[in-house]
Amino acid sequence: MEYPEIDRYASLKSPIHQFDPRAKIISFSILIFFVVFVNELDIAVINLFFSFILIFISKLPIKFVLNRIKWVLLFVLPFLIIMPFTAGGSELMTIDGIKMTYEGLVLGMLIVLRATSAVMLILTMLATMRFDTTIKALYMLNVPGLLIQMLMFTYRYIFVFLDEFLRMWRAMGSKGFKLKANMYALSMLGNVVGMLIVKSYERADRVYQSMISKGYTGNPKTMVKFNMVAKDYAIAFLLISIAILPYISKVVL
Amino acid sequence: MHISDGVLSSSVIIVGFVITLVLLMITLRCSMKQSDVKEQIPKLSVMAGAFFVASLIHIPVPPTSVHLILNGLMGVVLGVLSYPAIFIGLTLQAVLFQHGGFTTIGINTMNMGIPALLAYGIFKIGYQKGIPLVLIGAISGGLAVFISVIFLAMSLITTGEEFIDIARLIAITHVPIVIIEAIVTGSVVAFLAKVKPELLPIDMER
Amino acid sequence: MTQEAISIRSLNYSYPDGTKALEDVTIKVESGEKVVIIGPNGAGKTTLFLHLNGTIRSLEDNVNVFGKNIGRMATEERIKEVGIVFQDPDDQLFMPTIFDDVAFGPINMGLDEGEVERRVKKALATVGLLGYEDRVPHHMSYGQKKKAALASVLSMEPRILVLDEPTANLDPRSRVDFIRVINDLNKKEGITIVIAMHDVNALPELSDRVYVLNRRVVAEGSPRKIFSDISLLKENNLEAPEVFNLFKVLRCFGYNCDDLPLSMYEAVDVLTKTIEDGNGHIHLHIHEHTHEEVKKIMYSYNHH
Amino acid sequence: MTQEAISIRSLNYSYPDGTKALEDVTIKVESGEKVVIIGPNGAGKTTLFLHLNGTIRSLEDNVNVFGKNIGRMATEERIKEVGIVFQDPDDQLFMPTIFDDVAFGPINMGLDEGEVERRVKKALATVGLLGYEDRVPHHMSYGQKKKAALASVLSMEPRILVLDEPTANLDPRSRVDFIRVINDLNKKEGITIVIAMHDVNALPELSDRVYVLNRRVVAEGSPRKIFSDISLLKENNLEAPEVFNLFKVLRCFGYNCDDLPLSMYEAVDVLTKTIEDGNGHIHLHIHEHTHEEVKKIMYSYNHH
Ligand SMILES: Nc1ncnc2c1ncn2[C@@H]1O[C@H](COP(=O)(O)OP(=O)(O)OP(=O)(O)O)[C@@H](O)[C@H]1O
Ligand SMILES: Nc1ncnc2c1ncn2[C@@H]1O[C@H](COP(=O)(O)OP(=O)(O)OP(=O)(O)O)[C@@H](O)[C@H]1O
Ligand SMILES: [Mg+2]
Ligand SMILES: [Mg+2]
Repeated sequence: MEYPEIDRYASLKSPIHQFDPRAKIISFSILIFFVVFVNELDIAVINLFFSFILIFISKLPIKFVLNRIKWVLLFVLPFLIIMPFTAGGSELMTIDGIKMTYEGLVLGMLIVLRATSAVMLILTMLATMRFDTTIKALYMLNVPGLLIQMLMFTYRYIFVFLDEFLRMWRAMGSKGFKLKANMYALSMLGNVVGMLIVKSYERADRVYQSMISKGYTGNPKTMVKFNMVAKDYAIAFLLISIAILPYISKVVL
Repeated sequence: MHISDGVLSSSVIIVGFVITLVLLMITLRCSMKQSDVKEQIPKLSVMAGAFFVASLIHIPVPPTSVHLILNGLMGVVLGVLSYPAIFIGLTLQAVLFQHGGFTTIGINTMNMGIPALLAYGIFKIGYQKGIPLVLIGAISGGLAVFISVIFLAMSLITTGEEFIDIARLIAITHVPIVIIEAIVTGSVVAFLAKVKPELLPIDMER
Repeated sequence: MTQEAISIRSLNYSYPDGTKALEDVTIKVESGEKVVIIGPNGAGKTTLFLHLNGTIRSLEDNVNVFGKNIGRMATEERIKEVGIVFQDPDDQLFMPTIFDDVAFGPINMGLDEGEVERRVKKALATVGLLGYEDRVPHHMSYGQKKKAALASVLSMEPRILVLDEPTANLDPRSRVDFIRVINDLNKKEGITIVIAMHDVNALPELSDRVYVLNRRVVAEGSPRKIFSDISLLKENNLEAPEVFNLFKVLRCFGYNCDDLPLSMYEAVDVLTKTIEDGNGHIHLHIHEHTHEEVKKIMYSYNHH
Repeated sequence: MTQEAISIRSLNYSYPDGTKALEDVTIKVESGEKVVIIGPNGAGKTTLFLHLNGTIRSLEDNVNVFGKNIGRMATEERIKEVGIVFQDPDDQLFMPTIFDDVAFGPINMGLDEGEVERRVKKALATVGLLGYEDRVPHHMSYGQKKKAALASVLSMEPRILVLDEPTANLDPRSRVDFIRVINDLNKKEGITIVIAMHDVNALPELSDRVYVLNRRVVAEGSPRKIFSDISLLKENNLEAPEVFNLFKVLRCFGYNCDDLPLSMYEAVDVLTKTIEDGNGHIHLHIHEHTHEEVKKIMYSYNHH
């Protein structure tokens, strides 16, 4: 199990790291939605290229990036492999009597391109600022306070519970337990998960008590200071236009 | 199990967000009526963190491994609040680990969350019928994942007919997960019944 | 004239499951006093503290803080009077950064930004964590987290500070630091201190007066009075400080003095005084009953 | 001839995030020995222990148990050699009843039912929890849970017992009980004991030899040697036992003896011996340098 440290490299220095958090979230979100709904293969390729450049500018270590993209690729690669054989359309070629279609191949490739571009954009957006900054930026962007608080508290306790769980897991391991997909091991796993839930439930009570003793009323109140300067507006505008340009030109021309 | 970005059509994505927003409002409003926001929010968030961590457990199923989902268990333990808890959990999985997508948070929450709510109902009914807790726990856990898989397949098929075969394939590969979830949820329920019954929606007077 | 900071009269409390946690508990703490509450695991110490911050409300008017009933105070008012630091720092640091955690209380009190910042700075300075504002709690050591949890309560500048097991799990250095911080707050800022703890060696430095709780208030008095009552200690799973026990041994060897010291500081004072008051020296020797008496002390030390 | 129970040679370890936790650590423990490892919070004690149960594997052949490399042992073999009790009992009790918890290890070892039951009985008897088989761990006191966690490791009948902070959070009575159980296991069953802890007052009773760890092994030797080195203590956030410090004070008052006692037991012995060896008495007085020396000791006691 790894720690969910998306912001491990948030202290690097790059233009993207210095970009105002709110402007970053808005412009990248627009980019991401734009990228995942593209239906033209050539524009999808350009988008991928564009995402690469952004990652490059952000100076995030390549190993970190690959490690994060891995999961998405594992999910979408089957589409690329299977779609050409299962989707209907015009025949591209036949291997051992199995028809491979042009439409299927294009769809498969589109899915992989869109997914990869999107995940790289997400990484560039989130890995270049501390996660608490991200949450505060969302707060400044008027995301409902209820959600902000839930994100904030849940994020904090993930680390506490991860440590707690790992300690239990080690104790089991040191008594010779090995996790396998059999009845015995799974029902033992049920016990640890149950214990984790019981402990968390009791902790939830204590956390609530300590919040009450600090005057918590249910309303989110945080102090944040961001100052957006002209540069940030310019970058946001630039990013969005660069992304949309190929699309516009294609539609217009 | 969580669909990543770039697969689904815009209409499915939008429908996902709309339904999730509506259900979030309903479930939150519903529980606020029973008790205070200032009590619900911290407790819900802390529990969501615990389930997040539990869902990181990988079980080796040769040749690969699968991770726990536990949406049925969340339904049983958290009741209607399982929906917001799943929403927060999936959002954090997407942004912290890039598991599942960013644009698909709405649809993924719907696919996991509605079955969680159903599991809550099934558990309560089963309990009233006097079915043993372990069994009804296992049924709720297995069924929740089963329904999630159906929802997942339907989201793909709604996106385009080209996805029918791959949806079927995904459904088949999830059979072991349904079984694993049933066993794990059953034994968690048995554990809670012994150690901390107030966590289950059961009447302790009986 | 001293004023009553806390006054609890005949408090009873049972948990919803029927566990009787507190029975007819009466406790009074003067303003500026340092009071320690000791008692075995499960004695009701934490339950008692939950009454002081509004988590548990007594139906009767029997929990008062500076003369006002705590159940009827507004939240903003209550947190200005009483600040509680619980045992596990992870329960109290629920925000993403230390700054947010320490600012949480002041913001809830409705203070303006400048004042919030001033208070955060001051609280962090008091516990020695200036410069840690942007740190995330899960990258800090246990001792540091404990201090941060204290700061997050100090920033509300409460007149009464309630601490649940403040020294548990700390390494010896951090423990000494922590004791000093608490004593400074009491002496320099006049904050009333109420502590629950098992650490009897730290107790003499942290208390003017002691309550022994075991569902009911079993005893009350100066640390010396409490620790001198062997059967009281035995019945409540307690132990006297090491220094105190050691001087009991010295007494068997003919050391002669009425008030046995409880801490190192007192030991030095007592030794000096005894020597100066006597003929300029203390004479230790083995007399008729030495071995027998020592055996008795060591037995109760080990087997209570 | 004594045999080496544990031998660790030049062990290095960094966590995946880059934190260097252990650097060139060399530790040897003889069979039947009691060794305590002390050091500040974050010194790497827990990390070191994780190497002894296979959670962390060293790539080199430098962690050996009874002459065999631990990385190459099968799990079944390893757990027969080393049993680890972690600090928080709640991390180790994850089964619905105490019986299930104590039986968990033996079942994983593949033992037959009769043997499992025999071992559960014996382990529970050792820690004094016979009759608690059907209890839910969650409803027991902290001290009882601690004992149950120990029993759940004892049931595997390991030859080496590794304990991470065994006395933390216990009330004074439970603490004394726990120390006795551990010492009995060492004396009567010959089990090798390795302990990490902050509780210096309990240390002298629990150790033949001490290692001071602070990422590297900073010092090694008898408790007396370690606690006599003031700058060592200072640099590693440590503190000497109260009894030891108190006798240092007595020395300023003219008490004359080479070996200062570390625990109450030793104090009684040392006093008796000093008096008998001398002219039948000890004479304490204030000499020229008394105040100055006392001041120095008290300063290092409080300000290190
Ligand atoms: N939420 C709860 N529901 C039911 N019983 C409880 C609850 N919390 C505590 N108790 C019980 O109430 C009694 C008093 O508990 P409390 O936590 O106040 O003790 P304590 O003196 O703080 O003990 P410790 O020294 O171990 O911290 C105990 O018997 C405990 O088991
Ligand atoms: N999973 C982890 N990832 C990264 N760093 C870790 C991890 N666990 C521990 N550390 C770090 O490794 C160092 C050694 O930690 P360890 O827990 O071994 O210390 P310890 O001596 O047991 O401390 P304590 O007395 O507080 O229990 C510390 O700096 C700690 O922050
Ligand atoms: Mg308590
Ligand atoms: Mg440790």
